[in-house]
Amino acid sequence: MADIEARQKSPPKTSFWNDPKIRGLFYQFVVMGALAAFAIFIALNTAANLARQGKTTGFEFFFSTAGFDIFFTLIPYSRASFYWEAFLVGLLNTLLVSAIGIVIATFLGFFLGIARLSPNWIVARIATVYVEIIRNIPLLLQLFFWYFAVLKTLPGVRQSLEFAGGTILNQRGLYLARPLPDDNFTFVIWAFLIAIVAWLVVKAWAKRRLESTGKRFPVAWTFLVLVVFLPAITWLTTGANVAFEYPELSGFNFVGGIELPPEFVALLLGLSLYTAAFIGETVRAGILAVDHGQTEAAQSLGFRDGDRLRLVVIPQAMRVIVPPLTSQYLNLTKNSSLAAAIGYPELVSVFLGTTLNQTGRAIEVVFITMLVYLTLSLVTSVFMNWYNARVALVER
Amino acid sequence: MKNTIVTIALGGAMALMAGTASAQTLEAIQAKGYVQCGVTAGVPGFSAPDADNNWSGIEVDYCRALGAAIFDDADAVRFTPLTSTERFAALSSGEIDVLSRTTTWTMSRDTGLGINFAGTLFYDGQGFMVRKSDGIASAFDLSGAAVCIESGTTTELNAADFFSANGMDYNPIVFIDQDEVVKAYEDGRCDVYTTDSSALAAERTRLGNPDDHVILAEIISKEPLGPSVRQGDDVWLNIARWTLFAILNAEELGVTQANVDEMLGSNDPAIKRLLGVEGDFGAAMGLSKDWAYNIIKALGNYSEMYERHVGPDTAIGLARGVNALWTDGGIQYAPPIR
Amino acid sequence: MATDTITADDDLAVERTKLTVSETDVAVEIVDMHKWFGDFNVLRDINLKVMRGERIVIAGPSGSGKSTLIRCVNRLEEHQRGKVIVDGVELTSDLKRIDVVRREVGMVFQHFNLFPHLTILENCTLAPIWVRGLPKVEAEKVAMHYLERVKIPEQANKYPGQLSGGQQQRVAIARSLCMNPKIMLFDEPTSALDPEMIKEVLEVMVGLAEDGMTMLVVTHEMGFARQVANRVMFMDEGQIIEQNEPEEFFSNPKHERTKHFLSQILH
Amino acid sequence: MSTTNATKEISFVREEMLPEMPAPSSVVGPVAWIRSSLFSSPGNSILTIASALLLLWIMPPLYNFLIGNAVFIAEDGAACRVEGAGACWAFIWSRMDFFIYGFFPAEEQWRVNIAFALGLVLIVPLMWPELPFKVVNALAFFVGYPIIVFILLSGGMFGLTEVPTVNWGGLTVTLIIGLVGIVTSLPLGIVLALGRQSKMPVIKSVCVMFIELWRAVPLITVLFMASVMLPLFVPVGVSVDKLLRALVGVSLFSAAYMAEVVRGGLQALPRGQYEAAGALGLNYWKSMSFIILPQALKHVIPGIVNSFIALFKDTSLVSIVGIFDLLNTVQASNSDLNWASEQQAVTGYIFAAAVFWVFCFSMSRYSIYMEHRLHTGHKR
Repeated sequence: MADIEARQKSPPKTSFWNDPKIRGLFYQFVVMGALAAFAIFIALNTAANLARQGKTTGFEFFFSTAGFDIFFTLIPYSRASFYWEAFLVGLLNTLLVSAIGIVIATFLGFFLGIARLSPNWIVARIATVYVEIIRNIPLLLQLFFWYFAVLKTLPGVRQSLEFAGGTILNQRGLYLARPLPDDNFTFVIWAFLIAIVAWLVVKAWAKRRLESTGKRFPVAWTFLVLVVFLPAITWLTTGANVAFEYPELSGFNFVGGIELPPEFVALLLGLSLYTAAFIGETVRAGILAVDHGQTEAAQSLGFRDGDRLRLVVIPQAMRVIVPPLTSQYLNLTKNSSLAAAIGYPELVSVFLGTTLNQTGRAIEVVFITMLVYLTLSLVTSVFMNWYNARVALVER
Repeated sequence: MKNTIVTIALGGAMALMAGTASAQTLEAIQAKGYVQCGVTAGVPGFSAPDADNNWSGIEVDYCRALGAAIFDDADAVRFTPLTSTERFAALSSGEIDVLSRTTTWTMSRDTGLGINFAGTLFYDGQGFMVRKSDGIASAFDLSGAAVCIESGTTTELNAADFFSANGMDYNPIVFIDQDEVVKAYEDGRCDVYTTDSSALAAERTRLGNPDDHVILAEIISKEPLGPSVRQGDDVWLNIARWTLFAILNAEELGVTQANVDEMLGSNDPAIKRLLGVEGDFGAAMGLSKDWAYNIIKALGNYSEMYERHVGPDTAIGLARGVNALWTDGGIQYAPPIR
Repeated sequence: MATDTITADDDLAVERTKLTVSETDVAVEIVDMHKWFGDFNVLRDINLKVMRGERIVIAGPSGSGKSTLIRCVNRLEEHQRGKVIVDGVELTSDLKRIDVVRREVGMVFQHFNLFPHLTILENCTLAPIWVRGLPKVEAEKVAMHYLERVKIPEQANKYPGQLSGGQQQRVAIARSLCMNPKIMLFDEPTSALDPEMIKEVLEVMVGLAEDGMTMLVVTHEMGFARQVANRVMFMDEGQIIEQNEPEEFFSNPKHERTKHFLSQILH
Repeated sequence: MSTTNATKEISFVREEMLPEMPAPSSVVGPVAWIRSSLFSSPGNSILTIASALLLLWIMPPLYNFLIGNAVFIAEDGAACRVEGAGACWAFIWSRMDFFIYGFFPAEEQWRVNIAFALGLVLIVPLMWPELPFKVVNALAFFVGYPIIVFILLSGGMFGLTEVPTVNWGGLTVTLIIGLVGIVTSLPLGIVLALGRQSKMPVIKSVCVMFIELWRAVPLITVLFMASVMLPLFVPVGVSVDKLLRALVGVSLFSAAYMAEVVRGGLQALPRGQYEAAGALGLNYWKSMSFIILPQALKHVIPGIVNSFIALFKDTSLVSIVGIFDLLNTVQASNSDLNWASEQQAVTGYIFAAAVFWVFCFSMSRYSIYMEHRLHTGHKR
């Protein structure tokens, strides 16, 4: 009896080994130990290997002269620049091609996603064939195709294709006329900015009016009138003029104008067309994710198609679309690293390629490159979490 | 369970695939039965797979000479094609025993990368190739040109130096892979292709119509190309170095693949020493005393290798020039075997 | 017939008369209507005249075409033969006519179909503002009125996801009422709900019926049919099998299929 | 009741059932189809015409290039250099051995063929859901097959001549990298996903860090890292085969993606399954391997197959670090002088694209098929 009482008062001691907490601690300790051992093993090996090769480590190479040239830079750079400047050139080139690629891929992707859902059989079929072809072929292969195969068919410098407006296409790239606005042109720019502001004011006013009187105002037309006509009238009245600097053949190549080298164009084209196929699928899934009942409910309430899409379908579809869309943007940025294969000087090509070769600092260079991509990815996921928290549907 | 099996399988694979290279490189080579040699993936005349997918070229022959010296078998060599990016890592990691891959002997490489150059197999210099139709006479007319270059090479730095020193603009179009550099030049992306002039000559033969292209006279750099080995194994360095010297000495002494057996009976003490008839110079390197005989018997002397792969009678068609022996007005000079 | 007792209606009354095309007492008239889904003849020879203020309950086994029938009334489904005339307007593929009809016909779905990204109040005011062009303040006043009527004004600022099924369905009814429809369609409004929630929704519907709303209700709630319907219709295989006054319908079904159906759901 | 009067009027009983009537031509038939799917509105009609014009503009030249004017049989490039000639398929045909086997010695290529055939024999029943012995089959494919392929291809035992990995190439290497990636990334991904779900903070954070790091960086940096840094990590004097280094990089990279797919499956499983497993008295490993994982993995088969597709496409990146995979053999052959012509490169790329496409597209169809099967299985 006493025994039982005692047992009831204090539960029997679990054996040391069967206590889940202690087991958990033990496992974690083992994992940590194994990882630490592995890290030490690698560190020792690396140190031994480096010592044997007589290599030093450190980041001081960042401040030594790079010695090589880069042909496509957004900031001033020459062979006398330092390695950190070369790094910056590469990083900016990555960001440039990614930013433009994202814009193009988004437009094309939304177009494709909507086209695939089109009731028009032929349009839907073309979009489907496009998506199924593009997304099942490796991007690198597509880049090679756009660069090597298409480049080969373009004419040489002296047989360049010339288009309207001074646009020139040849094997050295795409040349556009560079606008050179005169002083009066600033008025036109001001007019444009004022028009935008005015339009925003009208938009806000129209919303208030709708809410207070129920009357709608043609905001889209106002936009057209303000943003097109106001600058146009200013242009005519001030007599502002824009001269164009046209690319001209001089020596080997065209000089002047805006030069887009084929590496850039091929990369941009490849990335945008490839990512657009994936964005198209994302958009399609997002639209399909909106229950058909929502459409029916909106229809039965008498919404016109435009309002139905704008007020009911799109806000719901965007919740589904935005998170995968962001990761597509991130993928595009990461994929821009394939440029190393077609000679566009972005981060991997300039830094992980040339810089690593010239300095031999494998560990430092790989570490920094990975850090850059890790940062980009973290920034993206912070944005995504913020967005998800903001738009999350409230549930019970 | 599945995991364990995979792990074991992987571990086994790793153990099989990962050769060990001790400091005693020669012992390791003798144990595995072949020399592992790093070459380019394709520079005709230097190293490239031929029509039957066998490696051939003067740098390949050098590797075969090592095989002949060690095993009396010129086929006891395996080749690893490397990009310029990987080559030094491959050597220092022990993936290859010797790097014979159009690599320029420079101070920073010799002192900073943990490798030793064994000598100069080919004296080269950087040149420019342009299209005939462009009518360029000199490298100093290249201002504003688009130039195709392989990334991470001395070529890239030399070009930057050259254009900057002469106050000229240029567009460096840089690729990781040699093949892509040539392809881009051929497709018309660049006006100029620059690399070592020997490689220019070699690549010119691979262009659709070689006669449409000319190599400019200017040579803008010194590019002594030679084999290299890991630092810290002097025996292996000696073998690498004296294999090169042996084929040069053979040429100087007039020993050829054809007459080497005859030469065994020569009265010239220098030839006797070379072919191991007199003295045992192989022993100090851990080789047999007829090591040099085996090389020449299998592959011939330097001149024969040169003529076979890059000489005037080949598609590449390079005259001996500075690569002639010192006795013929060139700068190839091997220390005596004595 | 009960008249509208809602003050907020007065503003809308003007517009409503404007839109009334015909002065007859017929709210919905369906003549010789046929409909196919692909090869399948879902609705056959439908003839139905719904008078203003009339409340019709449509019953029948699943797949008998009853939901399709009422969805043809606001053109969520298109018919291929015959005529559908709603409030004097014949439904054709003319978008204008469809717009006019949809504004006059409210619909309540089995799965509520509330807009999950909007609050309850916004759900109720969205259509009045954007479709009817009602000022926001007015729309909110109307919305609160109907939310009170369905007994959930306190939930106005919550989101649909936070409400129970019964509450959501009541909001859905209120949302339709905010458009001040002349005719209400109910497509199995209670079949996705738990028993106690069915009760609260049916109470709202009974209230509507007492106010004289013209209603077409697809349901299996035979108690509701007995209590409020003027007419009960039984459908099978896409055709109307039997229709009658509820008392007669339940106590003395004529057709074999009706008898069989009633014996199954009433016991 | 006020409606008594109307009772007679509304009372209706159908005397006979109407038979089903044939649908009018406005609903079914080609005319109805054309009207509803091509010309349902003025806007749609314009789109249809524009699309038709686009196709008319693209298709004939494409047909002419690929088939009409293409050169199928030729001794060398002369036939392809003719003005107006289309794709130079003869070039592909003449290099086919290289594209499939790379530098694999011709007299040993039967070994590769056996490996292909064996793979086919194992994978077809694995993908066929009705066939039995799934576990045995899966073990054979995921464990036995890679070992057999390794022995068969590298040789050096059982009387087979040794073929070093630098001689492996072409489609063989592409498939090997794909296979190894699949075989290693799936178990590794499962372990990582379980680790990420773990309640133990250390294990959880290690897994999270591993997964997020690999997912953040592009594969090409991983491959560069594998090719320049991995040699530094191993003990002095040990060298790691070049192909093996790429395999390690690809496997770790895809394991991180696989982990996220598996995690999706674990999270989608209702809480009740975990609780039920616990209530039955199963410990962690037992409940995972008998209850949770089988269900979770089945749910995410489409996701897993999609990761395989991505992995298979990514294998092409090894060409950047100098491994002769299919893309690299094509790229190298494109400068083959015997076949030099304007269309040489385009033909090569189209061929490589077609090969990749066939593999990826059939995988994606399979994934859709499985998705469909799983979904219908869920509905009552």
